[in-house]
Amino acid sequence: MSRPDKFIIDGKRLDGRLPDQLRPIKIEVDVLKRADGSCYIEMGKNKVVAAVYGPREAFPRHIQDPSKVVVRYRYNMAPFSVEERKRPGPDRRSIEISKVSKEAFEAVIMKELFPRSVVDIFVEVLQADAGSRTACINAASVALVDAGIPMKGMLTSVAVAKVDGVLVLDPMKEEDNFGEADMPFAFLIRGGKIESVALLQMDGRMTRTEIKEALNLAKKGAMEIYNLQREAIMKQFVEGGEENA
Amino acid sequence: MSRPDKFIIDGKRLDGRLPDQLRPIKIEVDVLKRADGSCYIEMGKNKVVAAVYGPREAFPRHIQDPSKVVVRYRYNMAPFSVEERKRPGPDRRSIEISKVSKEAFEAVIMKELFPRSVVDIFVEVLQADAGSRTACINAASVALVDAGIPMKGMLTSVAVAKVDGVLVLDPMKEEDNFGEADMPFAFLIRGGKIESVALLQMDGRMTRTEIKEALNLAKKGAMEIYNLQREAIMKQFVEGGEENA
Amino acid sequence: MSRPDKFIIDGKRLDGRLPDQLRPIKIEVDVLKRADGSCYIEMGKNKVVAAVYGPREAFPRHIQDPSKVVVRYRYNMAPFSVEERKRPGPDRRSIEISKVSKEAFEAVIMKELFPRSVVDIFVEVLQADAGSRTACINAASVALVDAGIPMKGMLTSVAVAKVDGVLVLDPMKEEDNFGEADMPFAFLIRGGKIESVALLQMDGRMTRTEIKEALNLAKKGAMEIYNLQREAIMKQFVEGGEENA
Amino acid sequence: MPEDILVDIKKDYVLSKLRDNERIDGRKFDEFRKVEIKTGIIEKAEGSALVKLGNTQVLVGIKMQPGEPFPDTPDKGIIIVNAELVPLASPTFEPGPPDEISIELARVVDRGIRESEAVDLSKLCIEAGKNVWMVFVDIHALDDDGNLLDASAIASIAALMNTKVPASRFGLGGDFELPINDVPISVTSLVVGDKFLVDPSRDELSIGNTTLTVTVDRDDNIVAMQKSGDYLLSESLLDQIVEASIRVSRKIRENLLSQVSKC
Amino acid sequence: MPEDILVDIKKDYVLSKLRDNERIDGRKFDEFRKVEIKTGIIEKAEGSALVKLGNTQVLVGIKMQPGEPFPDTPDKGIIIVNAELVPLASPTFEPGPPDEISIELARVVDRGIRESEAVDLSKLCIEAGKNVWMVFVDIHALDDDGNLLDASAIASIAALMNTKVPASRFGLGGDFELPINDVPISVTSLVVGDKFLVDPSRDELSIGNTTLTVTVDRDDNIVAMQKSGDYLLSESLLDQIVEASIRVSRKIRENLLSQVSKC
Amino acid sequence: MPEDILVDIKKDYVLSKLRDNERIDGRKFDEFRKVEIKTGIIEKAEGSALVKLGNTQVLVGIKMQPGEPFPDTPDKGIIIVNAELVPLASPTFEPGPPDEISIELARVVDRGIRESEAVDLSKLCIEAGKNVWMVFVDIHALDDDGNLLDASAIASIAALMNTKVPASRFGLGGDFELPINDVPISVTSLVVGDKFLVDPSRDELSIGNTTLTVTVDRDDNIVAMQKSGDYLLSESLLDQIVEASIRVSRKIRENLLSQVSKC
Repeated sequence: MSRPDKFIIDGKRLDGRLPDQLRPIKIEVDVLKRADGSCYIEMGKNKVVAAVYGPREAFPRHIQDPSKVVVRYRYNMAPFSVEERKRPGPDRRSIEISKVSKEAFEAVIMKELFPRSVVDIFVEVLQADAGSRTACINAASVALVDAGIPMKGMLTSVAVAKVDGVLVLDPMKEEDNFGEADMPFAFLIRGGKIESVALLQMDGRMTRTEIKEALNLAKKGAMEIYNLQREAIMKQFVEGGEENA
Repeated sequence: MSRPDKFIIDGKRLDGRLPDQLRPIKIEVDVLKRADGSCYIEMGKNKVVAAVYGPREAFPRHIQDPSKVVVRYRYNMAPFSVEERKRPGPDRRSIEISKVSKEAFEAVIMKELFPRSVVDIFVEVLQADAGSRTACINAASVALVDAGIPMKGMLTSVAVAKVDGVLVLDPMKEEDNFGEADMPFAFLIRGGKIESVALLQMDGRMTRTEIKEALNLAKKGAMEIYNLQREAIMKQFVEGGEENA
Repeated sequence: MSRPDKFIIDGKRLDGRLPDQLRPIKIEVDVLKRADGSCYIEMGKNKVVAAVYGPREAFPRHIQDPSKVVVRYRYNMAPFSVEERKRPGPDRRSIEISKVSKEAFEAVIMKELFPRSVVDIFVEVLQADAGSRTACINAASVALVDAGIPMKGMLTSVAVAKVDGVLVLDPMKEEDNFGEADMPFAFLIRGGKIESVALLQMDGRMTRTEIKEALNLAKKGAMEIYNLQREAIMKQFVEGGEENA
Repeated sequence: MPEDILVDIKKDYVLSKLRDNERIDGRKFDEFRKVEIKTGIIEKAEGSALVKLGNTQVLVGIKMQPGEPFPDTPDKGIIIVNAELVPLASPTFEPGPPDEISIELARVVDRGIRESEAVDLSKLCIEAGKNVWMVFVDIHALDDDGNLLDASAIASIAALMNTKVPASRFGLGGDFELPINDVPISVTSLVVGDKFLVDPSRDELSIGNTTLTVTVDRDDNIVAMQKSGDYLLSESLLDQIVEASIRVSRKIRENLLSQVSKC
Repeated sequence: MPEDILVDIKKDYVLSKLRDNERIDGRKFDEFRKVEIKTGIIEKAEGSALVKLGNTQVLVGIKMQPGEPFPDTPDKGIIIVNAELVPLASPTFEPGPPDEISIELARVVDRGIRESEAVDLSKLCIEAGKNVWMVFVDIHALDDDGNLLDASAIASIAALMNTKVPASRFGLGGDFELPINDVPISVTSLVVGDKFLVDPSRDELSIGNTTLTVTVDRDDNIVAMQKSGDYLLSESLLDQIVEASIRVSRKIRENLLSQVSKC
Repeated sequence: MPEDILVDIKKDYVLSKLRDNERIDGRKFDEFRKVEIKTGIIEKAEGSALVKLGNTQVLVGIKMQPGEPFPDTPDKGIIIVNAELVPLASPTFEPGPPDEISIELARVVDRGIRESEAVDLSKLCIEAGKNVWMVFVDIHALDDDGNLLDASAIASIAALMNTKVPASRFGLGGDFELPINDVPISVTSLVVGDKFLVDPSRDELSIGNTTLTVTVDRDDNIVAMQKSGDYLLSESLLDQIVEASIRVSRKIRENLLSQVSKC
């Protein structure tokens, strides 16, 4: 992949999207039998699956917290998920993503309800595109609902990039690699409204004003994703109910 | 080493053996002082030594089983045991061999007699030839007897290969590397009779009929090895008794 | 660096020192806030910092000794401390140095006073020159005093090398790399007198007589270093007292 | 603890059904669960296949790159099979380097592919002694409802059949289909006393991981066998399982070929 | 246990002070602790800087050597940032490979340097596609009294400004100063409810590691941000912190430049 | 627990005998156990030796291959000494990477060989700066009945004396004997108060691993020393041990040479 000359031509991005447009998203709930909750998401070319186990007994014992549940989050890439085969096992990037994603979920899970226990969130990137961490958080969030873990609201994640001086929503690979900035967010959405920021990272070059604009653009995108997450959960709830009937 | 044109000439194998003939075998019992039981075996150019420790307290505690003894088996190759120096530490092959060998011994050790304990079986390949896993099992089996671990019977191991379409007992290196199939067995021998199969692997190409023939050929070889194992134990028993007298 | 033709010219060493002369030494006590005791030492181009934590609860539990304190010692080189960047993490050399240094301190710390506890000694080599292990021991010794850990006396360390057939005190890099022998010592100094040897290593070629001479030369150097250690502690004691007043 | 009790109850149920010569899910003793295969779902991989075996799910992706050949086979490509039993797939899997179970799984799948000569490695030579194609077969477990091994073997060969050699990406001419010569099928049976259950489910495996895997090529040759687990196998049962495995493998292969249009 | 009680007492004290709009050490909410910088103290390194931020101490050393460029930037040097939180620096650090905290620290420092283009990597090409300068930035924590991240970032850029490229040692011509284009400053704030405290001390961090780091270049651009810790951040607070970080960064940069004579 | 009691009883017994100036096995204070050496027993290795020191058994194998020289010795071969204290040899050894004990053992053996210049490394240059012979000395402990170190050192030099450089296998001319210049002998003494016991047995070591190792070349030079264990050594004892080590080393060397026909 080489740097494109221009990222936006006639107001449209390289893949034909408008700057404030998301990539196509597909969400399936309860796709795994073993996990207590699970979700499969496609977001652009990202294909990720999330599984939630717990609350279950925390082991080894010394990680137990007598006052609240311990949350673990493991972001892992399949060796075949990227152009050049990735050696199995966590690298520095995966470890950082796992840390900030875990902290975002720690901020929204009702942790006090399950002292001495652990909730494990495992996300596997089966195919990676720009924004795999955001796709994973969206999948994990739905999987947590599927597992019945009480949360303050839904966690919904999307990134904003800057290319040719323009802020664009949900960047694709070229925009991520060669753009001027990349800024992933995750929001707590409660009662259909965005309440606060649970995850925030940025690298590139942005002014204070651009950061405010990026936030607003991300909020718009997050609400759209949130509606798809809700829809998928509802569908599962209804169909799951039918199946059990 | 390169592929020979023919493996069998005038009914004889490259090293002069008949198809159903074993390589020379040498067995010594109680060769180590520290171990609770030990055995040194040469089988062709294989030189292996086995040590048994236990039953002893299982540590760390969480591996203990309140209903039976835990069996561990570690197959390890000395760095100088092969043509090209082997880096120390377990590789994937050693881990697989250790697993299937452990399971074979788990099937014959009277496990219920020693709850919460562990029996450790360590085998070191000092020089490797074809069939080192079978030599190790034979040595470990004698070492277990030497350590006084109660078993349902003796475990005796030998492989069968297919070369030039002919089944041959206890393959040498050339037959193993370039042959059409390799099939290691371990048998439980009780009351002087082969009772059942405790270890079985195969790779190559064999028909159902050949598998039955291979089994019979292996049984013949195993009985011969069994007699040598018995003899070595008897000798040790008598001499050990004399020494102690 | 290449081998010099001569190490001693007109009775003087490459850096102008006499054979029985130390490199310049600088000692600062209590240089770190978090540690219970600390010391920074420059000894030639060596720059090392030592920290002591403890006595504190030994963890994990199974390392606890009900009769005495456990001493741990970690010698670690910063990646930028040597000419060619060193990969982070312990190598075989660091592990050996840590072992013999730990044992030297185990021999002088009043271990029985703190059963079930651990004293951790961490030394970081920020810049390495010949004799970094001796500089580290000297720093650790002062840091232990600063932490108030009761000892039988002070531990003071210095090396002797042989170059051009002459024994030289506190060798510099060229003498260490290309000399005929290197012999690091650490002494227990109690009541202003050298009592015994707590650390001793040697490699090179020396006669029995030379070893005795080396010991005497090392003792002379150690007494000088000991006085600097004492001075630095006194200064800290007085100034620390002033600060607290 | 409650987990243990559950396992005991399942075990009793499986065994009591067995005494009536029945399996808990009503299958015949030599009957596989439903096999669903989707290939080509990971566009970034050279080949891929998602296999569902009942509720067991395995995804295999193939990546290829040029590399040095082994000294003893200078003119042949290299296949490397690796399995990750990621903790997403089962509460009993833990993060970390491959343990003995995933290593055994990868090696048994590898032997099936290798010994059946499923991939024509002689067509993967770029420059003899210097440069050959390396084929990485990465087995990624997604959901372990029993018999991950057979699901992995099926997914591996299906993914290989779906693989395009990415020659153009490396400036080595045009892409071409990975040359496939055979379709090995692995058949795993759970051994219980003098009976055996083909393709055991997780509930059935509650009685123990005492299995025999038999991998069969398209000419009914056995190309790999692996006894796994701490049990003793009788001679007669061994032959029965071999016979059944050959029989069952034909059906699975036919099924596979009908879903994967190739070979 | 006593350790836990101490933390609780500190926490209460910090919070009660905060209710009176005060910090426990009397600083203003947007006030850094005293910053002391010494450069060039490790003669064997290509560059080095010791930074004291109050009682927090970090030493950064720079080593350089020629190496292969990344395929996608064949004519550019490479920067590798690595952090070792050695157990000497804090009773809570443990020996062993980098954990998530030291990895995050190194990566955030790295992004500040990279995105501000502080080092002119295009001037570190030796032979395009074959050989470029690799710059190892090794962060060595010495004393953790809070906010190791900002101390590390300051020490890293100060050490880079102090670096001479050791060309002569590798027979690659004369040594030259590492070309520096910018001086990114990272500003970390502790978020407590609707307030934030710039450059939190360890005692202040007893209320939790809930921080936001904002790295600013010399043109007041934000070049890196990292929310760290399990808390929820309001939009308005985010903007306030960004505003304050820009303001504070100017002072720190001025201070740094007055102590490091360069750029 | 019973293990601990046994150690205490042994310790008391050793100490009470010592008060009578006796060793528990009747040896003199400066007497080695019987040394038996068999060389060439691993045909696949370039050289090998099995040494029995009383009941202590160590096997050393030598493997050689061409490799790159160190930059500072471009025309010299390389020796790498590695020790594996495999759990077969003692209930106290654990599987896993080398710990501090095996590393110390390997390094002390290495120093004896290196500093005595036992192997003529200048004759192991194939092409200066590019290709030299690498000599891997792998120490494999079999039975630890005390003083593995001296047994390892004896086995290492005996194996080196038994080594044929496998030049023909690598197409580098005819095989030749590894050129040996010296026969370093390591002598380890257990220090107990103001006494020392040469070649301590495991039972004697129950009083603590407080040893001094002195390695001596054929000209009575000391080539390596290592104090090991948490004890304080007096000056006078140090000299006595050095003196005794020189004396004892001559006997061991003579014994070794009589069993290994070479040099």
